[in-house]
Amino acid sequence: MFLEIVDVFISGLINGSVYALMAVGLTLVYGVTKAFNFAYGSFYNLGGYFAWLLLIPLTVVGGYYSVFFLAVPFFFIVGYLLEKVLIAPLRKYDDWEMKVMMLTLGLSLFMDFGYQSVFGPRIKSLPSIIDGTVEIGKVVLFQQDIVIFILSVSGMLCFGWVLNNTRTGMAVQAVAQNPAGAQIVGIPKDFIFAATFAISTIMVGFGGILLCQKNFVDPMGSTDIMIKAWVITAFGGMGSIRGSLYAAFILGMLEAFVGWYFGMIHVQIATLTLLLVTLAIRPQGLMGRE
Amino acid sequence: MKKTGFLAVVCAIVMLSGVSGYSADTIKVGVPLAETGAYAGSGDNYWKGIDMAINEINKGGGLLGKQLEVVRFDSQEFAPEVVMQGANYLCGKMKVASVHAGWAGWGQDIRAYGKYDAPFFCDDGAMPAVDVYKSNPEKYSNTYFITDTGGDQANSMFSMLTALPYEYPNKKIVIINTDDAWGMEVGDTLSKRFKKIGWKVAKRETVPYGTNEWGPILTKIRRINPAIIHIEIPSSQEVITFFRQFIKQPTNSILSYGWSITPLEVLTTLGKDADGIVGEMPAGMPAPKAPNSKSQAWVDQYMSIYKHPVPAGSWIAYTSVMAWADAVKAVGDEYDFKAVNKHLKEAGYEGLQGRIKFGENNTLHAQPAAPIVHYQVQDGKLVALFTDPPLKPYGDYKFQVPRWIKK
Amino acid sequence: MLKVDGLTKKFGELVAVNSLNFEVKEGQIYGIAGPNGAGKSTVYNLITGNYRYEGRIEFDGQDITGLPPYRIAKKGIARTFQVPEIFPSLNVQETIRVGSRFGARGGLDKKHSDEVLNFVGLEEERLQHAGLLNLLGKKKLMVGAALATKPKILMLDEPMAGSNAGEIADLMDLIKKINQQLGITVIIIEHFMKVLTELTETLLIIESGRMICCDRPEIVTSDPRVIESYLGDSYAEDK
Amino acid sequence: MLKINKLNTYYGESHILKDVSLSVGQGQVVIMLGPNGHGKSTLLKSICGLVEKIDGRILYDGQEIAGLPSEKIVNLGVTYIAENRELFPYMTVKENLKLGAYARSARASEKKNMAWVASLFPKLMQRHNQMASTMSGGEAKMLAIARGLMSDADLLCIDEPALGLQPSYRVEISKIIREISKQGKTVFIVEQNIPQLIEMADKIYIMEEGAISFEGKKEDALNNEQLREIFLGL
Amino acid sequence: MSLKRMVVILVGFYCLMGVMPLFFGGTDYIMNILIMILIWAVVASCWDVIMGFAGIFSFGQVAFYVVGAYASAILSVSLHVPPVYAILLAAVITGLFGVLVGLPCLKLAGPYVALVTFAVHMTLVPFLRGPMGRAIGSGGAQGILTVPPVSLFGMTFSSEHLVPFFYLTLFLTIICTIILVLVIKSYWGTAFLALKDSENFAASLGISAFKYKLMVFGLTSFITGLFGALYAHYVGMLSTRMLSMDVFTILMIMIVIGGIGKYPGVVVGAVITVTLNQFLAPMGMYRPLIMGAIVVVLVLFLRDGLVNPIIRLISSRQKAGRTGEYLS
Repeated sequence: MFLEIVDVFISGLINGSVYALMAVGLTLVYGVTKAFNFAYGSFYNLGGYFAWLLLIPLTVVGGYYSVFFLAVPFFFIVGYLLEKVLIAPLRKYDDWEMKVMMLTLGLSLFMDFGYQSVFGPRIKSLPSIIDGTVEIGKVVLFQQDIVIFILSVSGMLCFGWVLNNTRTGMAVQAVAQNPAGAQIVGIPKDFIFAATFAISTIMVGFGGILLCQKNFVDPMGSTDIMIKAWVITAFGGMGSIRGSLYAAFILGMLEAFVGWYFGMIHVQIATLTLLLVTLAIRPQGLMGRE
Repeated sequence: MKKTGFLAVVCAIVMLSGVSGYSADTIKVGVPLAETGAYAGSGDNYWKGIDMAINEINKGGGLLGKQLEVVRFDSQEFAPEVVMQGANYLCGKMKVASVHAGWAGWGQDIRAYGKYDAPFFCDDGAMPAVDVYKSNPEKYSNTYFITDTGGDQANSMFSMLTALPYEYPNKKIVIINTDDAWGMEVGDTLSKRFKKIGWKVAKRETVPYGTNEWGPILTKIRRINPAIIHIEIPSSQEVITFFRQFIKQPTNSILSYGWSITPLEVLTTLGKDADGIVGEMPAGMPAPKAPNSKSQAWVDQYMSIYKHPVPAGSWIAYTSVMAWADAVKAVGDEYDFKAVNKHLKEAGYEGLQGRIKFGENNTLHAQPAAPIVHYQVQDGKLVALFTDPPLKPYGDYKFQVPRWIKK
Repeated sequence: MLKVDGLTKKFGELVAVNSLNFEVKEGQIYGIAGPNGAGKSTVYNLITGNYRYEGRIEFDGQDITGLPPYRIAKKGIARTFQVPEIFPSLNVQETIRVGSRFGARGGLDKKHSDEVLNFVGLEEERLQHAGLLNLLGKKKLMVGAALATKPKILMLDEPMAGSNAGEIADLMDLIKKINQQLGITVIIIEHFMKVLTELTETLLIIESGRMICCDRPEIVTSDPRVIESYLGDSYAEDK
Repeated sequence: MLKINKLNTYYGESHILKDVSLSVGQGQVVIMLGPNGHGKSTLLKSICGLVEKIDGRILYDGQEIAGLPSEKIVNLGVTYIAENRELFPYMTVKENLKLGAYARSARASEKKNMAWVASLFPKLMQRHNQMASTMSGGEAKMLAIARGLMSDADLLCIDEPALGLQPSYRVEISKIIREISKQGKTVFIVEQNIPQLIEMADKIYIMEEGAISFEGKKEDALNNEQLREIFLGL
Repeated sequence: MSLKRMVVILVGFYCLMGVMPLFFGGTDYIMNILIMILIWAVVASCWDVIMGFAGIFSFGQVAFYVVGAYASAILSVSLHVPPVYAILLAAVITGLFGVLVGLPCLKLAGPYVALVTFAVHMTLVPFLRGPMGRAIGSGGAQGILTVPPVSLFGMTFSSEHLVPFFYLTLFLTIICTIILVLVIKSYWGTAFLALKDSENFAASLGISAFKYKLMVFGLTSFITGLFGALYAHYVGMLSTRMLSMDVFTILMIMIVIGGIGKYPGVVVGAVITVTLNQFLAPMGMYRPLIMGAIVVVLVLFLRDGLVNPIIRLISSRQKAGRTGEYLS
């Protein structure tokens, strides 16, 4: 029994790290720019297709190293353009938050079916970064899961450090807390908005690459990802990085234990009920600010 | 503004009525399939068979001297409204002479196409769809189920699993199925049959689509250490991730994948890793060697066009187009639906594996000419072990005890 | 008419209003003054039920403590806002009618609305979009809508802010008219001491949420505590 | 130092500033008086690049800055200190100050300015780890001014520095502004009526309804009965 | 938009719709589209009222629609309530459900309302598919396949008899449209506008934000539920696929085309969207691709939707100054 619980606990940890990886970009963008990106899942898939394209048809030299190396500029440009071309022009309307939601919803439809028409409707699988298992006593772990766990947690910590300890990170926080104030002290607000989008796109792209190599590149999978990320973001508190880190692990554990004890069919409803109850009691989420 | 509203309505009507270019020198064939969404993969399988059949007929001079013209419709994820739109569009507006769907929902399609008289071939394979048919056989007499129901398939799976030349170490089975009609039906039937012969269904788990993290379930499975794990999830992702996570710390269990072995991606992704898994395909084509030279020629042709092995649904979709064409040829008028239906039902069709006949409830029950084929993955390929009915070993192919089972 | 007893409001650690007591008598023009951030507007917001608070407020003999804003409005307490709040998507006449329809007595009274329109001097702009009015117009519109609710008491929040001498005189006339012709009790928050000394009968000075003094204006303005805390040295020198 | 020529500003459809022209000399303290809501703040925001639609010329040190993005203007040495403070609420005093020196031009002298600010606002530095959102109005205002000083600007545009403050703070702010002016900085203040500030003004403007209605020395203003009464609050 | 013009547009629209069966009565395909136009026009109008007029960013419209549909289907299938009563009951249930969802939303600011209501939408999927849904008769993932048709005065209204069903729908549509127009043009509508513009000022004039917001939730979900229920008995089968993003997006496109808060623009939006969706259906995966692109382009370039600029173009002679018809 004890071993079983350890097993489920580890499963929850892995779930949590995966979810953290999914959600952090969305949280960041919302926190700084107050724009809710419904096309988030589609950018996640873009990561998957990006890796697939480089690895399978193009068989790029260096494998995943090259993929990650090339992903940084690629997703930076994609995210930057997304903000500059599609989101920024909407800011002049007073109901721009609504308009952003609508626009990105349309964009996600466009992107998802764009993938289908370009790459076909079938799922694609990526070679795994690392294969094999590690045995610790009676517990067997995937090396792949360990890599994802380490990358996602250290990525989050590193990101948090940058946010709190560098000038640019401070500037990003400043824009999040008070855009007008940021402008006054000479922070280029519009650039920070676009850069935040770009950074979050890099993160979601990396998340896409990492998770798609674990599972699949699924052209229709973006809605699921969006909803997962959305649930975590809303649960943790819109815009709170730390909140979504907690939320990701809480939900990961919840899923693992509910699935183990009550059955997988109850997982989704348990998660969403938790979210609804949280939002009803504390609309700003776990760590969110009013 | 009145003008705007008027203009909008007029535009709408022009758009709607404008597209139906009616020409008498072709025969329209409706193909409503999932082209987008979660079922697009299976839709693609059916389409390949249908397309092959239509090309073959057209190359051979067409049907009654006329070329066949395909009218496709994307039935997406079978939302009732979309299915109904499809029926109205294909039968009502485009006036197609027959409809070839694959998996088209769980009964909505029967009702939608039952309103019209054109023969409607579908592969719902689940009891609720048959129940709709049974509620008014007269009205739905143009419906043809091109595979057996889930329950009968499950019965066949049960027979195969008990007939395997393998001694089970215990009498415990774990059944994992999806939360939809198909999965529930197969799961229920299997657990009933196994209980009857004194087995214990140690765990019955219903999972939603999109389950990719199997840790909690595998934890329980490891404690149970069942003799058989049966998975019934008609979608490739879930079964692949299950296998990957299972194999890292396997139990001494036969992995029975049922229909879940058939999605194309399962084998192309897992390759030789999947060796040892067993599964079935209804109305299937035994492999790697087809039962006769005609079938083998067809399989070769298929592989030369599409560059992959024949997935579930392709062959039977091909055959149903051919069967319909055969009936039309015999009747001499593609729009004499009554006669076409009568011919289809009474005469059946001489297919590649023999004469197929639609039986009770217009269902193509498993029969020697369209058998349920039970496979095992060997060397990364599907190898037929049995055909059913009657359940008999196929060719010289032998069951191999999976490598993860420790003696 | 309006009796405030032990009114206290804390925002986190900040005590915005600190056990404040005062009473406004019927027919009075009552002034409230004090430095910015002293809690004047907060007092208004508490009376109109925008926040929860400690203490007790009595109006017209009824306890109105803790009622939501719209209920308080229906009881006959109307107010204006320091920064003009209007409905940009409605025109002047509609705005006034909203007040009439939802106000104290309930039910739309067109005649009264038109009278109010004349009373505040907006009859010429009646079909104009509220958003296009100038500052003075917006203020008058706020007062008009408030009057249309047929209030017993009207609370004005810095009505003179941003006005020049002519406009101030104009507005002072209007306030006097409201008080004398319509018999409505008026409470007014204002910075311009001159306005307060001329209009009000009683003047309440608060600082940091606490009452410093409350008396007739001429007495208040010569109170050394007031001069020190609020009016500053220059005022005293000037005197 | 600063020369504005025929500046017009719009918010949406409404025309806020109408043909405003003025000049502020090097090292001067210039005060603009006028009632609330008549465009004074808009003028400062226009100078600092915080208003989108402006028309006209703004020359700073002979360089055209009208229409430049705010961060460029800050880099040139013009800083806006907002009336409603615009602090970063969930950052500490110290972090707020550090961000005050975000502009590239201010980074080199960040340490020096920090020391200067610390000497000007000793009380503020005692609580450098306090969150800005928990500060009282007066303290927050001090912090806003301190943050503005961190930008190493030569021209400080201060919007209502003493608005709504208790007399003790007003006196302190007047002192600080005097101190700033002594350091050779140019100060352009928008105010309603603070006698202590008017005392130190080199030049006074009065704005009514978006246009300049008076320009002159403080003596002239003080001698003008009407102005005294309406705007100087005396 | 003035009451007069609004009425002219709507009367014109419904008259046009009313004569349609004369031309297309025999073509099921087009009749089906016309019926769906009517249904969606009302559902989208409700969304426009709650979002555009009341200013509440509710993303729960599809959820209300589905709740109405399932409620009526379950009532008539499991409890054998005659469909006519089932539809009415379902509408009441949905109305109450709307009030229930509305309650926590009243305290929340803009985007958070969208979050809560969308969370309700998402929770419905596993609820209806899962064991709890099956327990109340939702049929799980398979859905409900045997929703009985509406019978009234000895007549059957269903997808088998499209012309009678069309007129039944038209009748209900007109009634609901009248209700919505009355709401928009009465003091209700004014109260919504006032609350949207300045909640503080509105409250100081005696308008209860709580009451009116709750009422708008109740009313719009009642009507939405009514049409959801009608739809259930029309198609005769239900599944949770109704909650897919596709349906949600299509409903949204209607509003984007019609213009938010520009009633009755959304009605024309519904006509265009439903037709376009049908027209593009044979294009397979290019349909959603194009629909998505349309949303992006429209949101980006047309602030008031597609319909209103056209109206303005046509009636450019009339200056867009509103007269005081509210409350008059």
